[in-house]
Amino acid sequence: MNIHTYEKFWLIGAMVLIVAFIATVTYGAAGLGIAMVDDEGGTIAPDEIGDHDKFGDPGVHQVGENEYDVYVHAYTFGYSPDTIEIPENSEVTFYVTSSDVTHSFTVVGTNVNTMVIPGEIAEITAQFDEPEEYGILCNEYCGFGHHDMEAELHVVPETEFDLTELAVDAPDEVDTDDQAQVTASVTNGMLEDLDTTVTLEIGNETVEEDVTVAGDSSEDVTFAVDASTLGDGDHDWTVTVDDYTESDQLTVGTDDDGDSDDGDTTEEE
Amino acid sequence: MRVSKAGLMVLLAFVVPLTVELRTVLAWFNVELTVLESVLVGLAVIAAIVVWATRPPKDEPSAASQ
Amino acid sequence: MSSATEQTEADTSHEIGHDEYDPIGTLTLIGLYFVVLVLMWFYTYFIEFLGNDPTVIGSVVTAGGIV
Amino acid sequence: MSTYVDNFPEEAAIVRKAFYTSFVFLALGGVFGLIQTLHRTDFLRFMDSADYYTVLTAHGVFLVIAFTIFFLVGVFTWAVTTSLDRGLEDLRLTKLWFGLMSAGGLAAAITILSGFVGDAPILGALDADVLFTFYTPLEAHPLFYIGLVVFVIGTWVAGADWIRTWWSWRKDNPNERIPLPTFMVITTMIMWYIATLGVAIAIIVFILPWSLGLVESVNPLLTRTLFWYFGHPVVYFWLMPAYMMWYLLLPKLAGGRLFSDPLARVVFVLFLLLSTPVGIHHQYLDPGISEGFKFIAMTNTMFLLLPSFLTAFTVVASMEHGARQNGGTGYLSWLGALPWRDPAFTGMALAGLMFAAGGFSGMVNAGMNINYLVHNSLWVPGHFHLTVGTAVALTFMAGAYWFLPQLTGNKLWSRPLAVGQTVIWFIGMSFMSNAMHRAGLIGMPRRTAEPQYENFGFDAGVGSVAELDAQIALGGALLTVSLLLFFVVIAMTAFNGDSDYTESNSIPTPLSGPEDAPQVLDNLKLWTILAIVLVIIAYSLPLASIIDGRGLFGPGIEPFDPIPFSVVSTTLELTAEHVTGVIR
Repeated sequence: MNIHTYEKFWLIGAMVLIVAFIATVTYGAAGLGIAMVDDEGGTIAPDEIGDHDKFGDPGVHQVGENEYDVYVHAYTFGYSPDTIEIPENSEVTFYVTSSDVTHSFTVVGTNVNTMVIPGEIAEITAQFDEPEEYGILCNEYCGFGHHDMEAELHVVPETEFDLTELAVDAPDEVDTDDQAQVTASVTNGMLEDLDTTVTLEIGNETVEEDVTVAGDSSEDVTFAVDASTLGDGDHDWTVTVDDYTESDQLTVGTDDDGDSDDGDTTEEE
Repeated sequence: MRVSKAGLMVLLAFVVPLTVELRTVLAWFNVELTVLESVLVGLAVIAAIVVWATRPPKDEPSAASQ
Repeated sequence: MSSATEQTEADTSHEIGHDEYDPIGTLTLIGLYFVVLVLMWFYTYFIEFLGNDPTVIGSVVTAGGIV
Repeated sequence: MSTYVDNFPEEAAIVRKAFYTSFVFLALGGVFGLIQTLHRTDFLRFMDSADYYTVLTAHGVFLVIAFTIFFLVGVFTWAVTTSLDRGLEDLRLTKLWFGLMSAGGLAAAITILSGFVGDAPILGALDADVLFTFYTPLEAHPLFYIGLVVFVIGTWVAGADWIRTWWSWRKDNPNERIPLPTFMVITTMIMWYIATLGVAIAIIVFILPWSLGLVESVNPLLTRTLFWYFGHPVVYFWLMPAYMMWYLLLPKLAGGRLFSDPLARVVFVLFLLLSTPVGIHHQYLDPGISEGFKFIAMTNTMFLLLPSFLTAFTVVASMEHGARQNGGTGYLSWLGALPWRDPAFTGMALAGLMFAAGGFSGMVNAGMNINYLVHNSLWVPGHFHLTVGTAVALTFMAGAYWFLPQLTGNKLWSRPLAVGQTVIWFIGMSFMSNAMHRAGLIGMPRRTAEPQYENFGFDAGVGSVAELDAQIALGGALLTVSLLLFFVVIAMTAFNGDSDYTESNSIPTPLSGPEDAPQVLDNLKLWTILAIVLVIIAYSLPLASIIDGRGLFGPGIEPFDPIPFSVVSTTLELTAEHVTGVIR
């Protein structure tokens, strides 16, 4: 078989191109550390998602000094959580699974992009250096509302980021000669200790207590308020921890006896 | 005519994608063209090609190269 | 077939490797294509792709796996 | 020396039927394409966005399955009979495969189109709003899957028909080289048999029993992988007839001869070997498949560039040969000596030019990690509208301008209009595909009725999203104009009975003929075995690892109707919110 000299040139050129393309991609993988989503994430049956200790309550978890895990549940037609907040300068690993059909988890304008296949957990890690607000969309057709499927990823300055949760347990009513117990549970999802102040404002009074919540745990702070100092009537109260507040109303001096119902309120940011 | 009518048509068609992306390339050199300006540039190139094509050919056929 | 050229359909002895026909125009076009491909590849990989950070990277645990 | 219809009137009738069937699907697919392009760019939205996905399914399946393959079987029938110079062995077999393909295609088309009309009488909801890829657990009506299977079986029988004809030719000509056109048909069909095994298993073993309720669950990653095992070689199945026409017709139309018969054989052998063990490059971003398998798929895919690169040289050199025989000179000015007046030539040459551009975006798609940038973005449809949407579709349309006179004995009606048609296609696709690539790079997704989001936008860099949308819509409109012209020319030619077309249905002998090709190239048994071995190497470990731990039938994954009729009949927004609320 004789091949014309010019075609031989081109054959060599073509092989150079092919090898160069493979070499570029290999450089991206080995030199720059770009990894493909693979089978590291493991599998999960769709009906196990609700009971899973992380996917059951999807969200952000700190796992190292600047490392976070984000569990995301994709479904027709949305993501839970629908807004993900992470700090700048962090290495974030997303774990994404689907409870129904195939979706994608695609952070718009970035190379953070994976298919989300029911039964599979997609695990992808990326470094977020700058504060930025990204959109997240589904780029795999998933049904009639596919185009409505979106979420947001907020990369916030480190100083604005925490994983604090506040829950307050307080009675709705208390007798005039009794004490009202207001208990604030402060949960710290970060690994570092959280030094903060719990403030209760009730009526005209303000009570503060400093608290240190160890990493990945919670602390209760209980304020005992003498109902007599508040006087009969309705009193608004507010518990504040950093940017988180809880408010409700306490009624003093009703004639009803017996235990009043506790009003439980919980809020996450 | 230096090229056949059909050949000219193909040549003009070839100008279209070049004109569309000319803007993108020029933006690299900080030259920002509006849509209207790109259209005008494209029309100018097309006019130039038409003028070139309809002029009588010179003696040497190599002048027909673009 | 054109009679104005040396090569006619009757010229069946015409073989590649003979000097009668060198596809120099093809080599020119394909050379241009080669250059365009190289430039476009560099642009797309190094500017569009690598400039589109953040990018999925190997986590600490999986780094050093298959590359 | 006479026309095809003179030599093989009965075969010509079948080829004509196949072409006309393919044109009907082309027309339908084209209309849906226009609706889509106007809907997603928000220039004209006259239907509910849920219906967009019905339109998209029809556009995809009609064009890339029905239009391409019906045309292909026509071309292959022409190629085998012309190059072997004998009719098909048994026309009853020919009628059988044409019947199977038509029945299967019709069944699938009915299920897809019923997505517009609601429940059918007696049969109930027939819809199949699952797109061309029918990823489980999206579920279509079983008739959709059955239609696809019957259609594919039809193509299998067609392959058997051609191979049988080749075998009986072989008996009469024991020592001759396989004629190049037949060689191309047979290698392509062997590739097709290997490739369709994947989709046949996916449907018959897993999806069909599951959609009939006989099996409770499906393994989405497995059916997906089996789909792409078929899904990449299928693009070469569309492309091979286009390549064949470039190799056989372009040199002839340019007044030249094929540069090298042996290299053409090498190219088709490489496609047989490498088309299938590459499908995982469509799954670079799939969880559940390890990076090593993806890397292997990339390496194979990159080497699959080689036969296309070789084709580019060989075909252009053959055209140049013709141009120089017609007085062309210089490095580039010989291009002016090409027969641009001939719509068959111009269309195929422009198709080849666009394929060079589509080749580039294909190289990007083949790259493993760069896939994060482009995966499932509008870049991908931008790419395949250059490849299947132009390299294949425009070549077929241009080819029709040459074939139809051969098949009817009628002269082509209006050559200038036909040339204009191919040029308008080129311009329209330039606008549409280029803007799609650009939109993909800024993250705009494909397969979406409304790529406009509530809480974020796309950063277009140079220009704006609105301009990109305008280019896409303008391109789509021009493509529609081009299609209309095509159908006018085809219809007028088909009824142009008064004219007398007498050009010979002959292929000029190559400059370097089969005698220069090593005998081993014709050893199809060897290449088939090698192709199977490569497939086993590429797929056995990934499939084993997918089945391991998930099971053949997956972890309780139930069918999901992507567009229940209740949704279409009520206001979409309200229903979407309602469903979302319920799931939460």
